[in-house]
Amino acid sequence: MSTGTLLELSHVSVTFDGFRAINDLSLSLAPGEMRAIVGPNGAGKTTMMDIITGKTRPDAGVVRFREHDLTKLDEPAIARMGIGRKFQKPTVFEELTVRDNLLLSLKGLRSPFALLFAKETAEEKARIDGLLGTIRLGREATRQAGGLSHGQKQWLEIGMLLGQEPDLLLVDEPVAGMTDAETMETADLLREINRTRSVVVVEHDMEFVRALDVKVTVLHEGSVLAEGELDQVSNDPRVIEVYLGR
Amino acid sequence: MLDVEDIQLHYGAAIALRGVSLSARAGAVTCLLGRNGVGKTSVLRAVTGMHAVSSGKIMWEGEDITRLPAYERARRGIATVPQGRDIFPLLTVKENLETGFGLLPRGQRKVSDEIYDLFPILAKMRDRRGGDLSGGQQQQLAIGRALVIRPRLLVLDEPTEGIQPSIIKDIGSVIGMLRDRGDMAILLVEQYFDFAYELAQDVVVLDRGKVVASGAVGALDAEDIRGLVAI
Amino acid sequence: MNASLSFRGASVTAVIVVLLTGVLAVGSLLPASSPVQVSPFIMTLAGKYLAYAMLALAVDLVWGFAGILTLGHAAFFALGGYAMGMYLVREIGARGVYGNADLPDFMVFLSWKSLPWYWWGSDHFPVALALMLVVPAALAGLFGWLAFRSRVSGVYLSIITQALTYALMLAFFQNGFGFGGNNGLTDFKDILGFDLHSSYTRAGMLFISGLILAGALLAGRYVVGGRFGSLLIAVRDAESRTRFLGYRPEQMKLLVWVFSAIIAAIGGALYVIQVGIINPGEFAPANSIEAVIWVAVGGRGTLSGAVIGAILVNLGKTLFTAWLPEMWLYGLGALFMATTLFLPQGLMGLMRHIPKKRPSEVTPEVTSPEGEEA
Amino acid sequence: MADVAMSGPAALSGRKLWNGARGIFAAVLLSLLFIQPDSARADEDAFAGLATTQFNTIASSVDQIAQQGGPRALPVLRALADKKLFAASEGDALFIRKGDSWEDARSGVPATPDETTLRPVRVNNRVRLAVAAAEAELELVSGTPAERQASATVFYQRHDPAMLPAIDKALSKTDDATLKDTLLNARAAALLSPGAPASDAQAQQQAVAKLRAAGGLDARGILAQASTEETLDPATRKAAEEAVSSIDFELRLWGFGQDAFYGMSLGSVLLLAAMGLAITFGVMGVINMAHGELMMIGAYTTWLTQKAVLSVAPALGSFSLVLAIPAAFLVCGALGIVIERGLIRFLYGRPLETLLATWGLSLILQQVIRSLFGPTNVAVTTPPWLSGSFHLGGIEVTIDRLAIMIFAVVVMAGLTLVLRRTPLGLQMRAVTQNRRMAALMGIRTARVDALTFGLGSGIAGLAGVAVSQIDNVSPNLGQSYIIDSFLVVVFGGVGNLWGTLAAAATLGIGGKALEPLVGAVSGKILLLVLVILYIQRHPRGMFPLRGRGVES
Amino acid sequence: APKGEPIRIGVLHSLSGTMAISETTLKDVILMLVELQNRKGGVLGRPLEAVVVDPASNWPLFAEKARQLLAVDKVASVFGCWTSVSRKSVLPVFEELNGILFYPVQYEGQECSRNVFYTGAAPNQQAIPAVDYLLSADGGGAKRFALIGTDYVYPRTTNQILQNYLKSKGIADADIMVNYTPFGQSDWQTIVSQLKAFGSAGKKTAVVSTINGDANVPFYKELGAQGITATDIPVMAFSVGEEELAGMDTKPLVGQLAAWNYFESIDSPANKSFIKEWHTYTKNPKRTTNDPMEASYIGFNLWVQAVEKVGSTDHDKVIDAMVGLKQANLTGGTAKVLPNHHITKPVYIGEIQDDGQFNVVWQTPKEVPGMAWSPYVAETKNLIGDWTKPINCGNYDTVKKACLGAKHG
Ligand SMILES: Nc1ncnc2c1ncn2[C@@H]1O[C@H](COP(=O)(O)OP(=O)(O)OP(=O)(O)O)[C@@H](O)[C@H]1O
Ligand SMILES: Nc1ncnc2c1ncn2[C@@H]1O[C@H](COP(=O)(O)OP(=O)(O)OP(=O)(O)O)[C@@H](O)[C@H]1O
Ligand SMILES: NC(N)=O
Ligand SMILES: [Mg+2]
Ligand SMILES: [Mg+2]
Repeated sequence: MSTGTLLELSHVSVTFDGFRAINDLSLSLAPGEMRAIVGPNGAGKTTMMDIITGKTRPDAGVVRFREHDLTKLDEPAIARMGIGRKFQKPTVFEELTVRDNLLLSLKGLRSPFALLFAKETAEEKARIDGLLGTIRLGREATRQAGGLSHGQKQWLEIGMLLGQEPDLLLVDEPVAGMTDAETMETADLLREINRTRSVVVVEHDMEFVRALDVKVTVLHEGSVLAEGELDQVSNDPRVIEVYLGR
Repeated sequence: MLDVEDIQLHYGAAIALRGVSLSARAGAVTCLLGRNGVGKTSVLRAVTGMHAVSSGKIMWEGEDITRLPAYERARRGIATVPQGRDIFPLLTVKENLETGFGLLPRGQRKVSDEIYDLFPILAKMRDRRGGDLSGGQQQQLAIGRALVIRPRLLVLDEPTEGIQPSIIKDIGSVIGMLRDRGDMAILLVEQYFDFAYELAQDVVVLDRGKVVASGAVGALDAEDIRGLVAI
Repeated sequence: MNASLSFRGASVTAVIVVLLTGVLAVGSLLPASSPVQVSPFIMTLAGKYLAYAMLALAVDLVWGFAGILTLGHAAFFALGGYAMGMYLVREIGARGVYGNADLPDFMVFLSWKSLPWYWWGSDHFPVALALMLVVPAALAGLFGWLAFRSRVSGVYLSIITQALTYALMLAFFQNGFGFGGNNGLTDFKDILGFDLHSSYTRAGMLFISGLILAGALLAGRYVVGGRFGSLLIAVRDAESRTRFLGYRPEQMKLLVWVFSAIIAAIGGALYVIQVGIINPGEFAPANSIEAVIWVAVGGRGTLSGAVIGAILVNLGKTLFTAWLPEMWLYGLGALFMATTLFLPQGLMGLMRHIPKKRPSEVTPEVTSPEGEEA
Repeated sequence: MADVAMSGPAALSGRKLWNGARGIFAAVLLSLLFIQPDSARADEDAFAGLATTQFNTIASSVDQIAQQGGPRALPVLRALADKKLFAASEGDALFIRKGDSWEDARSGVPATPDETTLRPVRVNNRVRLAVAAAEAELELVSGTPAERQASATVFYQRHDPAMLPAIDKALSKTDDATLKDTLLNARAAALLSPGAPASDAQAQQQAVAKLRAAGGLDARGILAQASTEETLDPATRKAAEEAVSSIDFELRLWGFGQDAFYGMSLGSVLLLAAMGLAITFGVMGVINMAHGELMMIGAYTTWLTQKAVLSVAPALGSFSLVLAIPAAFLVCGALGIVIERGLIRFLYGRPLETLLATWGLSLILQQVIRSLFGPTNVAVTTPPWLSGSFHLGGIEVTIDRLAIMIFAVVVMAGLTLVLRRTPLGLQMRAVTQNRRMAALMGIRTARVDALTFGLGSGIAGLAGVAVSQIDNVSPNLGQSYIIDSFLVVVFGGVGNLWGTLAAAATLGIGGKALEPLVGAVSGKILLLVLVILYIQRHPRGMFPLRGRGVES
Repeated sequence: APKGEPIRIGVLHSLSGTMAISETTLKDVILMLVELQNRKGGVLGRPLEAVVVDPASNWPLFAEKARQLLAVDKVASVFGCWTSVSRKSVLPVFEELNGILFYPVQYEGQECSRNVFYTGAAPNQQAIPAVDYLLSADGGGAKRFALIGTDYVYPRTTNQILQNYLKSKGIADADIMVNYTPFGQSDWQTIVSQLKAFGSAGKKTAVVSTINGDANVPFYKELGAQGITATDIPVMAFSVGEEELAGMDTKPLVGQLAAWNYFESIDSPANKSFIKEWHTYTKNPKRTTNDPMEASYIGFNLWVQAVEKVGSTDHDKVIDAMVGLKQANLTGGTAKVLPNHHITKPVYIGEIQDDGQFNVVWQTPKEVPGMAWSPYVAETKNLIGDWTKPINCGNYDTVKKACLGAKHG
């Protein structure tokens, strides 16, 4: 957009039962940018994503995506606007097959009547097969998702996020439970995606963050503690104190 | 002393473990490695009694515990940090920690300060409901909860998942300390290779429900193992 | 469960239903002397079972597929029944006990002087049909829109559906409400000029009921069979997750909910024609609960199961109340308990594979304090 | 202002009498038609009439006995009221039964009549009225202070002008302030009643003012009558009319308090009925359709306990209810444990199927009770210490309801303590939130499940004890509570005991506030609609569990 | 002993559900009467056999079971129903299949089917005499009436009739209060306090209760708790009998009233022996008897007489033979079948005693003939039922001289 920002949080606060989880947080993301967000447990990273996706309503502040104020919209409206999300705790449709999970995630039909008369197209089939390859669940395609292992569910959720083809991807701890090799591959995958889309990644795995090679924002107690290149922030004593440890 | 002998485990008709054997000894960390879906969690489920094995035997401290219910195994000193944390969402942090009190003698039913020292956040959020914690906070709570009952076998399923780097380091040193105390066997599943490798004495590598390599850390080459768990 | 299986079952069941009702209808027209003549008693029973099967089908659509445990579906059934009952009562005309051509007997009886406005037009069959479809659909639409929009779910939804039907029951019980109070509407004579007590009308009605039930099965199969059906299951498993994919689960639910209410209402109308009475007892919460139980017995989430469950449980009731008038509740109660223990998938589960296990104590991954939705 | 508060069993038995005699004046007036106030008959045998079978004659005989007074008057009248007075089938001999022996009614000396020839003297409402009036008359002069006070109240309530001399006599003899006040009220009431001796307008208006000050329904009735009484001064009638409307206003104000009491009392019944369900359903997630039947069994346990106590130790009969409380808790709790072990435990994780299974169970339990004890109601008696009512200002507090309120609060407090403060409570909550993890923490989940279900069932049994005091005890009892119980638990917010409390109170008070406005049926409908609308706005009830743990 | 093919009769009373509480007893009575009759040699020399079904307090199920009894079991007659709605539900079935139903419960009238014999009281055999009593000096000379009942057709109709009747007796509108409650009402606090207030207008007040079944227990308990006794405000009930009292602690109720055509306490040889048979049959010396039981007894014996008279169980013949038959009541006097298929009945007013029995305090001088249609309701004041020739109509307008609506039967 002409303003040069795709997503902008300004002075956002949210309180749960008196606990201020997000405290006057301001943050902005340029179109096509990928941003890594780190910060101590409980810093408010997941809560921030909840606010962007409409799950949590902030007490104060504005969240702008392009020209829309997201705080006025509900989850489906935000999702349809092109914001996709992978949850920290993998959530998939347990009773459906892996395939059907992906099919439902595919960009496209969303209205009930359209769905009622929908037939799976060749294009959709190809897309799903592609995704299955990417997330290495081809062999599990017709299994019910409930029977997948923890890590497999993580992958399925990534697949569903890709299927949505959102303009902005919010990825909460994508490499938790992955082997080191997988972690690196995921970093490649995200960089690949970032060529056409914007991405916000939350991770505690510093190797992974390093591999992404993007600007890093450090959250602490609900607001930005530091921002910049990874090397720069990881030498910030405050960041070391609250997050990285000595 | 834990001895798992040739266990098989099924989910419905699907087989997840096909003849896995391993052992864990007091004063050592036994680390279980392997890619996603190979059966690491399933082994732990078999050991802790969350899922029945179809065949094989599990011995703990000389006793056959293969058919014992989970709570009986807990009574015999086995504590678990499960994958996915399994916090009691509506209990407060304090109450979560106290759920294991039934295993302790009456006079010792207290959450020791060590646990709060290790995870200061738990002290700070003592009265918050477990379900409201952030993912990493919950993981810390899960570890704390297992330590409360002073186990003789500690079973950890990816304990560093979602935890901030500084605390991972602390967890590492705590596990090291517990190991060095010598009275506790530790069975660890971990994807974070460096972390695991640093702590472990013994390594077991799984693939598709089978043990493909095992042995003392010194006897195996780190890069070989890395290779086994790579894609 | 494997969805495709249950759908194939639905069309087979539809065909069987049509064939069976056809045979019964023809059989009932044979002379009474014929050994294979089907008695009017059997015909009215069969008619009742088919009407209940419609109700069960309706419940299964929302419960089995969309995960909405409705404890008030009999409300739609009864509303459809009342709409039809109003027409049938007006059809009596001057043949009532007071010979009043304008007012139904119960209104004369309470000294009402004129027909209340909401009875206008009820003497025209098309109006009755419209009422039968529109009133339940509108009520379901309003209720569903409010409830789904504000994300009322799980037991909260179940209990307010129960409150809805309970409130309707109390309202209809009141004599001042204008629907005959506790007595309801009865003593019907004919429909569209056909004598309701003639064996031809009975045969025709039964066959029509069979066709309608078959149609409902096929329509239901269409609704839950495709991608819409998968989405319903997704909504049932993890409603909030579907929102982040851009779906509006409330719309999906509303659609099945209203569709299901209409099926229930048609069932109610068929019921009234063939059973000959509608009264506020049909709104009783216990009736809705029973409908849920028919579905569970037959096999939740399988359309054929709902139909089979409704027919078998009611057949059992008919037989038990005659054979063991003082013990039948033991039989029925035991049947329900045994079904849950030994046939967790209902009778349809039995057809798929004979369970090899005795009931085993389960240790589910997580139990939530709120039933299904967590 | 309204009556002074009073309490205690003595006061209670007294007030039964007062009320009993409330409508007396009419009957007494009627009986006057039959009595010939002929002084020549005064020394005739007043008792003879009792030996007839005509109610009229018996009633006039009672009046006569009272007028004559004498030492035998009271014992005979009391025996009559207690149905201990017998007449010989031939002649007019009268005997009083004293346990196994007899005495002659007229003389009080022991007698040995031929019991086969005796029949009880017949009593009907008319005779009862006459006896109450006569007793009051006699006791006003000779009774204990409590009896005298009771008699004065009877006089007030019957406000018979013929009693004016007696009232004046009593007034002159007492300096007890309360008694005096009641007698003055009685005097004022009598002055304004039909047939009163002519009095001047000023005296009449003083009487009106006195009654206005007394207030309450009795005064209102007398004043309402006075306002239409042609023989009274027109100004008096007008004043009486004004007094009626001002009493009405006062009564309406008290009415709010009264409705609040009714509402809380209804609410406490709902709370008791819902509390057990708040455990089995709210905490454990079992859609327990047999909850009502557990209440029903609790009520039957009360009945059986009562029967057992009466047959073993009849003297303790009125305290059997106290015994019934633990009995019902244990019986229902044990039954609950059996149900959990035999049925529910196979269904964890399939909460909806518990609906089916427990529905089947409820059918069976109903039929078992029907087979064992018959389909009809059984009679659970309300012990004397729970009977009756007292006044708190203008609010009538019925003691059984008050007891239920207190009981509900006690049970609620106990339950909260168990859940929040005991290790078992923590284990219960842990097991129901995550059964598998609880087992990993060494909790014997099977035992805890059984105990939790048993606790909920036991509380259902307690609710059964309570409702046995105010409702039918029949195999159908459970059916009438099950819907409301679920509504309360859900309306309050599943899994939150305080929510259950709030919902029960809201539904109780709301229902009782609506009932006088729109009637019982429409009130209930309206309340249901309001609940439905409320849930639309608050989809998780009044006290929702909030936070991440619930939503995800 | 009787021989041959048994004659089957149907018993259509709820054995489960809300009405089981009242109806189970009537099933037992019929079974007892069948046993006695068989001991006496059966009917037409053939044994009687009762076919018992359970319509489970479910009105449509009544219709289904009625059809089963008539069409499948081919019973000679049916004894059954309690609530009016159950009767209304089976009526079309009996008329379609030309069956015979003996209906043993007091009801609202305004009905007269050729296929039904109404052996319980019509309003003029219970409600009107009861109110007459309350108005009389003996009954306390009430001037103000609260008509309270359960919201269904029997109370509605009865109260409508009573309202008109009371007005004809000079009671003002303002002195009549009408209140309806749902079935199973269990919280009577508000209504009882309203009654109290209503009774404080300085006029003798009486309550006429058409409260049904279960709701009576909590109602009387609340009356007791709020201290209303029979001498303050008498309550005259039409649906409270010995059976209901057996489930209550009657001490606080002493003196409350009920109007019936039978009381267990009435001392007559026939009643004594009936009670004895009943205790023997039920093996329970405490089982009470009540009015609908007597009505069942009368109906059963009338049917036996009719069958013996025509020598057949043919429905038409039996129906036609019924009118004019007489059967001795248990309490004295005779029940005579009238052309409108109702019978003559004595009316008693009883006061509740602390032993759960009624003490008769008033009775009509002779039996009152049952009227199907109420003369106190404008729409029906000209109607009569007469199933004898030449009228042969259940709803015959004596002014228009025509049979209204569909001719029943
Ligand atoms: N509903 C709630 N009630 C109370 N506290 C809450 C609630 N939701 C979140 N919190 C608190 O808000 C803080 C922020 O949580 P959040 O999940 O956003 O952290 P995070 O940065 O994602 O942490 P992690 O790295 O552990 O995932 C935490 O301290 C958490 O305990
Ligand atoms: N509850 C279940 N039902 C059916 N299949 C299951 C279930 N849990 C696991 N499986 C299957 O069993 C196999 C082993 O799973 P397990 O969870 O033990 O893997 P894991 O090694 O722990 O993987 P991860 O690293 O992803 O946690 C996987 O193929 C998985 O799909
Ligand atoms: N007919 C009656 N009492 O319902
Ligand atoms: Mg997080
Ligand atoms: Mg795992």
